Amino acid sequence: MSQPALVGVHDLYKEFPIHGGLLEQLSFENGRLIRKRESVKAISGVDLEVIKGESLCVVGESGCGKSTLARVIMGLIRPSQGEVTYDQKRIDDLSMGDMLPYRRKMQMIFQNPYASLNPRMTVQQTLEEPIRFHNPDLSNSEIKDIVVSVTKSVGVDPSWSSRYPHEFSGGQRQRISIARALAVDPEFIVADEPISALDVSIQAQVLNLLMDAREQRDLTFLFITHDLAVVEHFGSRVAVMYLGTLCELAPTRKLFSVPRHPYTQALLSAIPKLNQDSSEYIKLKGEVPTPVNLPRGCVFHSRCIHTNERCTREVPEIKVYDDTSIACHAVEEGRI
Amino acid sequence: MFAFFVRRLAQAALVMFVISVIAFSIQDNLGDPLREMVGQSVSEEERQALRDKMGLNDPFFVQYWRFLKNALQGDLGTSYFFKRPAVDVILDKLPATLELVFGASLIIIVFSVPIGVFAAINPRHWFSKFAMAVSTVGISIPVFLTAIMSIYIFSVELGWLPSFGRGETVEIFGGWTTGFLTWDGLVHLILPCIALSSIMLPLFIRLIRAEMLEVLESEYVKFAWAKGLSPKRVWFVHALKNTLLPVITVGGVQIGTLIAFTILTETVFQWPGMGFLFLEAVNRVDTPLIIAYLIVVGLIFVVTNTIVDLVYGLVNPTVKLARPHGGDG
Amino acid sequence: MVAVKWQQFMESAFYHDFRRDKIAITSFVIMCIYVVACYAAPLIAPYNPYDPTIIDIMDSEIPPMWLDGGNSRFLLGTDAQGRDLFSTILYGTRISLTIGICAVLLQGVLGISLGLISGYFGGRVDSFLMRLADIQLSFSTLMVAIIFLAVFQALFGTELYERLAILMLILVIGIAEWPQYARTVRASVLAEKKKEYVDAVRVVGLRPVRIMFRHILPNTLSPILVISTVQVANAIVSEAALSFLGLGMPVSKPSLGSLINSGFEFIFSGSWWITIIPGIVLIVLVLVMNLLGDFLRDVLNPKLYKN
Amino acid sequence: MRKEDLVALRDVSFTLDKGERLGIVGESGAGKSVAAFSILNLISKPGYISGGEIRFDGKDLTRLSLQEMSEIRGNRISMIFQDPMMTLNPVLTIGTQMTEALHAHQQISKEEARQRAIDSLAEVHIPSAATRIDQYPHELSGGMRQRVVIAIALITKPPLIIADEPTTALDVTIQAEIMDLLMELCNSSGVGLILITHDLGVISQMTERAIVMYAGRIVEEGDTKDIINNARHPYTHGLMGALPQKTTPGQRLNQIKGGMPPLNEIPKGCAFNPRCPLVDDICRTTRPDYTTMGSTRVACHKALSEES
Repeated sequence: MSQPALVGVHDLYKEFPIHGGLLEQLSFENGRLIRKRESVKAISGVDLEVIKGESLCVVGESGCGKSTLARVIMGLIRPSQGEVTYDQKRIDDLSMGDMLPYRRKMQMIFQNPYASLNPRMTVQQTLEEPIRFHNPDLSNSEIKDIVVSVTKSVGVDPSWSSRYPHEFSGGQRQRISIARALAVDPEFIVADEPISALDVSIQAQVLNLLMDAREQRDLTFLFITHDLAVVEHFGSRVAVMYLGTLCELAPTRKLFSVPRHPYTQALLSAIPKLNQDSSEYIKLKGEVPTPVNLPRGCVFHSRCIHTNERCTREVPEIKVYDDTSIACHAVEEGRI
Repeated sequence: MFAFFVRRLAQAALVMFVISVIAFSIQDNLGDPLREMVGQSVSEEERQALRDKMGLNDPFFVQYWRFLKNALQGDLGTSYFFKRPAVDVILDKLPATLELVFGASLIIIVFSVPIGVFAAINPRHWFSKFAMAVSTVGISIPVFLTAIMSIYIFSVELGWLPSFGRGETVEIFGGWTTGFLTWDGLVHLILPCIALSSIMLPLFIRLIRAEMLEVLESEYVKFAWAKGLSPKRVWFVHALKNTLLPVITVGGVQIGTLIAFTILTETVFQWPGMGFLFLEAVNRVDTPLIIAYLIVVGLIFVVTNTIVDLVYGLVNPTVKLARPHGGDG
Repeated sequence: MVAVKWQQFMESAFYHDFRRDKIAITSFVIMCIYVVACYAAPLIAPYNPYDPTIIDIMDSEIPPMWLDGGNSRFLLGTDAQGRDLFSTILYGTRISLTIGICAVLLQGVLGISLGLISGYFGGRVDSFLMRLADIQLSFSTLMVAIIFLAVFQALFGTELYERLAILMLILVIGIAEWPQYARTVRASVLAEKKKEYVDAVRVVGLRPVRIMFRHILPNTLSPILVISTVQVANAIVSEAALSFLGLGMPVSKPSLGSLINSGFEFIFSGSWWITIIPGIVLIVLVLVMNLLGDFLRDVLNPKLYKN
Repeated sequence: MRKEDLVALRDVSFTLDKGERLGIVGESGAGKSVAAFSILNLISKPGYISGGEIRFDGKDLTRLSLQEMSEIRGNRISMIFQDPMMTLNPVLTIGTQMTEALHAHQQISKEEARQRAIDSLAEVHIPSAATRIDQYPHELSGGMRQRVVIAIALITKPPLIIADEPTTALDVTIQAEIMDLLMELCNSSGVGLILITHDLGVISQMTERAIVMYAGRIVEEGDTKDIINNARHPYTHGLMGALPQKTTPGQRLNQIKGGMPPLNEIPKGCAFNPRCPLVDDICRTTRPDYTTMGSTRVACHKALSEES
């Protein structure tokens, strides 16, 4: 890690309580009154740094905590434990006012193009709002100019900006959503599954658009997705998550050529590939555990084919091998 | 199950507490017990002495506590008008009201489910359109107007059915008088029950139809068709149960409205039930009777709502009464 | 600006649907006739029912003019006190409608604020308010209103009560029905809050209050509009029921409900019109409002609160 | 056809041999699900089949009564739906939902039906099938539920299964398991399969023949291998180019401009013409007929030859 991190999360935990009020927590067991508190452990101890200029992809299946991670970094939810830094400064405990200077540097693109635009605001209003909010000194015509240039840059005709979102297709809405993020000229963008809700041919358009923006504006990306094919194409480094923990972090090419963590291996093998007759994938055992009752030890041990006694007991730590970080006892012990 | 009961019990206690506070403040402000007891001729000093003796000058909480203690023992005071314990007076009238509610509920259930289901299954059928049109008009006619119009048509103009009273009743176990066992009693029940059910019936027909239409569009019903099941099985096994779940909840809420409507119905038909009694008590400022009515009605709400919740929990497998929370679902 | 908005409205799917729906058009027209007729009552009505000097007891219980014994002076006949029924109904409808609309405004203000608070803050405030709403709903508006008005009447005597009747009815119906709005608003606030556009403006850094009023509230307007129509109808029915029980408007200043009440005893002697004609006027009013509510619900298709 | 009707499918015809696995690919709005649901006449109202015939085992399915159709559904042709969270009835046990399919089509005792259901659950690799059978759907995970759905589809041993996006709602590792299971069952019992999906990777792994649909029409049909490696229609070709797998990482993807037209705005001539890089005058006026090139049948005036 020669360069300093632009964004970092350190020892991050996030739990969502699911027990209701006091009464829901109580239950009778063996004649005794017991109070149980349960929570979804969305993130359990993640360390991650995004280097300036890179595109870090976070992949994982549903419930692995990748979207929660994105939201914690953006300050939409507060972590239960741990911290988030931007430019080496802690930002997760800032007040709304103190957070403002960071708000214009960090922007977010969302998954669902049908929900991410306010249906009662025109495109013009949607795009003007963040610009005006962060640049109160600009005149109306200056703001309009910015809106025109940013709509052009995402390939939407500026003359359509007096229309409402429902008059646009899903792909166009996603472009507008990207325009809104770019409007305040950020340096860091969190993209939470920005193309998963789109059709294949539209996915390509939006992905190309994001790559153009990355080049032209020198953006740093945290790209959240479940689609490994997109990761291989877009990311410079990849972080694989499973049940709220980080399994493996490696440069993209390396991860795809030599996956080391057993979960990464299984995940890569499961992608349906063109021109491959039989599905030669690594079969995982058992069921995915719930994030409410995490397994002891390594969270992956109940499904892993390399599990030994230590895995069921001890949580593996992240170890660095060359440029790859892996949390796995089997790799550490040289069993894989 | 435990959490369910505790929660239910706590809620019931809360509701009854609120009602008792309301009832007590009514008693505190409405009507002077001394006036009823001693009349006008007693001097102010004697009155004060009596007030002290009766605890009427005690702090609010002491008085409330006394009220609560008496209430828990079933003593809500003596009706000024009937000169009998208010609870007894109310309980005498309870069967009449409950039979009215029972008859109306019977009409609602017996007609709303088949009509609602039929209208959902055959939306283009003439009968469905007719039923929906009648329902829309039906929910727009206030209960007391239905009552008045039915009296005008069936009693005044046609002279087929009686227009007031319970008719002949017989006493069955423990002093419960019923009109269901005599011809005269049944005839007297017809119009009031129809009037009482007149606004709920269309409401439930519309509700059941809407819910059923939604369920029929669901993926699992499509899947049931794809399995090649008979229409009967798809409609009555797959769709109906899912339709009725939300209807049960609404039903629980509507019981309150139904009881409120008994006041209207009983007034129009001079039905000797609790609602009629309550209005008379209001006009006579018979405080103990007003309070007794409040508390009895509150108890009825609490009990029926608990039953509805229990039934819902038993019918819906995704609600776990046995465990406090939903697990991994 | 207004012209542009009007143009947009004329081109909107909403107006398009409205024009194709004969029932909706008819209901709307009848509704307009009601509103105009009753608020212009002093101009339209041949008599002033509040003026005791022009009422002659000799004119009582005259049937409508098309019946035997009808009198061309009284289009719909007269009531038991000899008032012209047509005029009395016009004035009565005005009272009913005014109470209905004002009560719904009160419900709306109370319910929308409480619903916004509940949906936005969540947590304990939310569970407390919603539990309260549940309990109040299960008691039903009518019950709460009856008990409250009955106690009030017993407490302050009939005379004071009659003077304050309009105000009391508005207050009671307005307060007793707040849960309807609160639950609807809360449900749509919760649904909107989950949507990504709210996260998007939070990422921009907007203040919660601005997000609430500028972004979330406008998106909860459709359900509010839908229930408002039905709520006015319900409020009018509640008012009529209370007046019918003698807990509402006095006979000297009757609403539709008290008119029906005052005529009830006369149907046994054959003077049905004193009760039935105001009854039909009430039914038609409530029916067209319910039909408009149905139309709005079908067209705007909002996710309304369901239990 | 009635006035003001929207046409979701136009002139779609294809055949399927016994035991064959056919894939139908397309983006949303292409009409692939409508095509599949039409086979069993399960299109949502007010949709209807305005013309054409669907022959199965020599019978025209469009002419059957509801009664006769019920005998085909779930018995001769079964379906698997997209979202296992929505497909199973929440208030009925797994067992009820399995045995009712048997009872609907066969004279069978309750005990025997239950045993068949347990066997069937075991066949789709559900552990402790005998206890699972008395559970409700909400007690199972998404992957498990989809297995149950497959078990229901197969319990009557039908010769054909129609699977509508059976893995779209599932995670990658679960998707792999479900696809594997489907393949295994097809191979072992010789069941035919119509697989509807938007995922070209899934089509490539699962099927022998594939149909590409665009705006309610079949644009290309042929051996899956040829479709994937040797697309003739510019749309198919563009779709392949849009896949990140087919492009060097970091390079721009080969994008098709614009988007699928809505049903009420389908262009004249070839529906793809506004988006097509090879568009010509004829494409704007005349709807292309099918031409056969090798194993494929393609509807394009400008169909690509082997080299391009």
